[in-house]
Amino acid sequence: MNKEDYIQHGLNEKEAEKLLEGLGREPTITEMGIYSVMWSEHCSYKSSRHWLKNLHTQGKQVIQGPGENAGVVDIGDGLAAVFKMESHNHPSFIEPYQGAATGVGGIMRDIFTMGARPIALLNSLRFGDINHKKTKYLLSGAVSGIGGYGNCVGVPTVAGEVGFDKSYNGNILVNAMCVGIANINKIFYSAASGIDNPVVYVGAKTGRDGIHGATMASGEFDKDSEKNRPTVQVGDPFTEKLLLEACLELMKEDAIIAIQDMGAAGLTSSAVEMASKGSVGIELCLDELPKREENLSAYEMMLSESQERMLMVLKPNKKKLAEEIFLKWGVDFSVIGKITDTKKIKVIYKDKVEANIPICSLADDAPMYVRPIKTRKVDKNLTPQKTNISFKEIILKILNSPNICSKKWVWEQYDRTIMANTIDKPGGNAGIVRIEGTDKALSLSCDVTPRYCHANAYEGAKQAVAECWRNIVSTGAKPIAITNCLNFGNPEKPIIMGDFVSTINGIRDASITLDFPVVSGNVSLYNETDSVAIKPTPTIGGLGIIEDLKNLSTIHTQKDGDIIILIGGNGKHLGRSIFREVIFNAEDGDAPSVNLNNELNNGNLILNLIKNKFVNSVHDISDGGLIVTIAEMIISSNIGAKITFQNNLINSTSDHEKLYEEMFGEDQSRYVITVSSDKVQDTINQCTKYDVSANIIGNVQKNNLEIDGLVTISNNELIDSYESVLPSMMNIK
Amino acid sequence: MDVSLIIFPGANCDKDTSLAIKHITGKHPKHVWYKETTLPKSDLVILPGGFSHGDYLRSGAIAAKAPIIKDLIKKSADGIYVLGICNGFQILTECGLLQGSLIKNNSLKFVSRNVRLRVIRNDTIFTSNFKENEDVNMPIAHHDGNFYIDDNSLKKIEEEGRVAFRYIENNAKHSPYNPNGSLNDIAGVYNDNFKILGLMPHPERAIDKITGGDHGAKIFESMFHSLSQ
Amino acid sequence: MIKVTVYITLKKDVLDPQGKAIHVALNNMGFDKINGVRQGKLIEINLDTKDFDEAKEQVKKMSEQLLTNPIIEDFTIELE
Amino acid sequence: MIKVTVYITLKKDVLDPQGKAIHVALNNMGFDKINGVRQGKLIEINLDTKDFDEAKEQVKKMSEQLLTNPIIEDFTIELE
Ligand SMILES: Nc1ncnc2c1ncn2[C@@H]1O[C@H](COP(=O)(O)OP(=O)(O)O)[C@@H](O)[C@H]1O
Ligand SMILES: [Mg+2]
Repeated sequence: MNKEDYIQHGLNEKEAEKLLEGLGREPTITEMGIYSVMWSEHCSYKSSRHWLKNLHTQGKQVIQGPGENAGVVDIGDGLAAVFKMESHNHPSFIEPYQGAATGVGGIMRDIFTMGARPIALLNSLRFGDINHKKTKYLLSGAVSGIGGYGNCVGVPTVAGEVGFDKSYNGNILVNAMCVGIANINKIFYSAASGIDNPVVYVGAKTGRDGIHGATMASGEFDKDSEKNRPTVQVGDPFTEKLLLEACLELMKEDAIIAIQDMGAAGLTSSAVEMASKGSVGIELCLDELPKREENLSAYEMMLSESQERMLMVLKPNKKKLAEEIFLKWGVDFSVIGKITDTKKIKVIYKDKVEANIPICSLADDAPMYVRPIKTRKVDKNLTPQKTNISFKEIILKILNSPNICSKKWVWEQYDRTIMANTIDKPGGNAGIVRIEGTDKALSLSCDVTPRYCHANAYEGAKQAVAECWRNIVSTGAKPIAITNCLNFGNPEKPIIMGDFVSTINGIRDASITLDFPVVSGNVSLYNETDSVAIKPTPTIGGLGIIEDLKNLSTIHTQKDGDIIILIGGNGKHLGRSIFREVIFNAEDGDAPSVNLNNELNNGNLILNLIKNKFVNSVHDISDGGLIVTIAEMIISSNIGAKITFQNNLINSTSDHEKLYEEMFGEDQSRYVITVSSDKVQDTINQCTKYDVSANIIGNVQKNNLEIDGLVTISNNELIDSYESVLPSMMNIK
Repeated sequence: MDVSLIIFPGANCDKDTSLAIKHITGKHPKHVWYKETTLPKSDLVILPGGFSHGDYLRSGAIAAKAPIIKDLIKKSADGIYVLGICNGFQILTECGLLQGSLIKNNSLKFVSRNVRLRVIRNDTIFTSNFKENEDVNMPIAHHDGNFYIDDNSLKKIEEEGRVAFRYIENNAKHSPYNPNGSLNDIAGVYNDNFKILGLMPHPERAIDKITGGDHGAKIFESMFHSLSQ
Repeated sequence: MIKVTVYITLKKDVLDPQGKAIHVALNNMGFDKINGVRQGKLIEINLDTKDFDEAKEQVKKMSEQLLTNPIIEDFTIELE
Repeated sequence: MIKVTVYITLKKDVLDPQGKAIHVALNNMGFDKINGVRQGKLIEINLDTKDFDEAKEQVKKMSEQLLTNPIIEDFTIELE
């Protein structure tokens, strides 16, 4: 191999030396391919590994933290919740339908690999400016791909978020999360063991899907480059469904020693990971590999990213039983190798040894970098702005803006009710799914506010965790644990690496104070086009438990005459707010900061109020501030509200700044609750006990949003502004 | 009442349907794998929703050729009751037990929504526990629910009173009440002797107030009530 | 081996929402001479036989029994 | 008026779950000489023109810009 070959395989000079040292000789082309994917950023986490260790991963209910296919937490009654989030950004930009679909398929496999039946899907999506020429195409493709896959497998998509910002014009984000339920004594892990035990391949056949583009250009493959052109991965949700049922059926038997899905870097990474975790060797014979096409080379087979495949180590005496189950479900089953004591991965094809590499050289000894970091300067100042538009116009304009408006056009394409356990309608605080056969439910949410992270990565990361926590609390659930997906630009740029490190710190601090540990996650770097990076986007996916479905709360169950109480103080912070983004087109100021102790205390208060049945409706305050929160409650219930601000604010009309702050400020840790008049005193007493500020700001009334002395807007006008954005954008005739 | 559920690969509402039956009758239905050739003794056979064989050619087309369907056609001629839900409805039209065809939604998109339905008649075994012309809510979730049939056959279906459910006006704004473009707003139809019913909505997802309503339970209650006599 | 292609089109009177959507989209892109768009399917089948008549016969049966729905679709067969 | 048909097929190495499912179904129905099935699309476009060259040119543009996804699909055009 010459220098060119290494470069084409994404390995720099130092890494090439390291390879030669680890292997002790020149690599074959197949070995080069194996190194190149195992040492890629995606598989080795070489820029992030050092920092991920700083995350807070411990907790009373944590059964399995990061390091396995997914995180596992104890949810009582002998059950465990298994969950993880993963990105599929780059494939979705190239081919939005298939990219998003296979993202959903991949994350589901991470869940059922561990023995859990998937019961809920979520997704967090970021697109470019809604007027950018590719946005509509990408949005429409990604959404139907997500639906196309999840709906077919039959897992409800219960929550998510969709955001638009020009920093994603050249790099959209598709982050998918899956949650499954398993018997706590029947969790499956990936560490291989038992010398000579059979290594079994199940699932779809292997084709030339998704073989890493850059690595394909190497000498040997130039001869017939048309044939070897890498192809886009196409999802086959039907096969996934069969694979899922077959795996879960086999998991009821005592047959599987270790199991691992084939995700990124396919057979290579699954085989190496299983061997590495079990400190054993593995030998694969590729002649036995189920193939979709003739003439696949060993290189291609090892690097293929064909979907819907799994690798397992079986107890030898259970081979027959396992085979019967997979054949019944019409899924390929083939013994392709065995576990060895060599601590090497040996690949044989047509009687030729194609690769023979020490596992530790590929895994433990993979490169790791502590890259230079530079901290972004935070500019706290807001440029003074003036506007003449009326309060009514401001409110309607905000509701009509892409980041606030209804996302119904999106979520109506997802089957939300399959499995018959979905409780709330989307657009509420979080997705809620009942745990089959119990009165308990899981509350699920995924969140991040990239404009905050862009201003201040540390505070933005704290905020993402806190908002996720707050959403879960608002449903009456106790928050348990989180997963995350860290989407950033090029880590070789110190400023981006600086954002990354601040983000880790922010997530850590928030999850420690809130007792909301990280149990799994994913990192996606190099989200840049032409040197323009995306805003830092650390998506947080959280899970909480509602102990008794009788005690859940929603945003749309207020009653006419209820008293409206603002919990957590008046709004002041307008930096990086939706108000300034929509009205002034301004991206300035600092992110709001989260006082984590207040967050915890306010949340505990809310949980207490819900449990005591003092409240009729609860909604947290986030994007757009108080008025957007109230408007969302009105839109969701079609029941209005009357809000009264202090007279001095209304009267000093010369300067509306204070009013804007109260109405649209995005200060954190706040909620709006509605309470029947006979419960107001009890509620206030509780707030006093928790030492949390509670301001009575109005009451629920039928047909409109009335802000005393300022503006009256009918429910219908609110609904029209809020609902019309995406339908009219997507159906331009 | 003996109930059988036919399970096709790719079915994904089988568990929900099974639980709904259990909830109402206290007994799980028998599960019959699509490769079998004879149905066990049953008063009622249900084809549950899902994506049989991925729905890859046309929804329900490949399932309609399964060995078990031959027996279903035979037994239905002998008077057995049949209910097809969503993909089950599509399979029933593909195998000819029900007329018409379910083509792509006119929005060209999958649609998951709670719809308002009118129960057109309450004198069949599927609807006896409803009031006449009762309006109910049920979830739908499908890509191909647009009922299509030629004019003459449509006229005949209407004249014979074989429309079981229709989508009706609700007060949801910004989306048409007919979610898929179905002719005459048809959400469910009977065959000519009212022993076979196909419907797009999912009654098995509407048997519990807490998960979004219990109007679907009445379909199972009607069947249980009528067939247990 | 004989390659047979089945071309499946919607019957004339059957509504074709996909065709319509493509028509509208093409208009929006500035293609203004379009008088109608219909979408159909094609299915390519490789048969292990050298007998053209048999191939045609077989594929005709497949088309009638599975590949098309006669209520809404027509088909033609082409051999290579 | 000229009728143009665009035949769209998946590129050779791209997975075709549809084709696979049809293949299995046909096998199960007793058609046993099948060596592979691929599914594609066809789109018929009527153009208000008499100029064959223009029609071909236009439809080629439509195919590239909207009707096909060049990453996974190939197409051919036929004029009538
Ligand atoms: N940001 C993160 N936070 C916590 N854990 C992470 C993070 N990124 C990756 N991990 C963990 O590292 C392991 C490898 O992740 P990944 O390569 O995404 O898994 P897979 O091979 O299943 O795709 C997993 O256990 C995952 O949970
Ligand atoms: Mg995995």
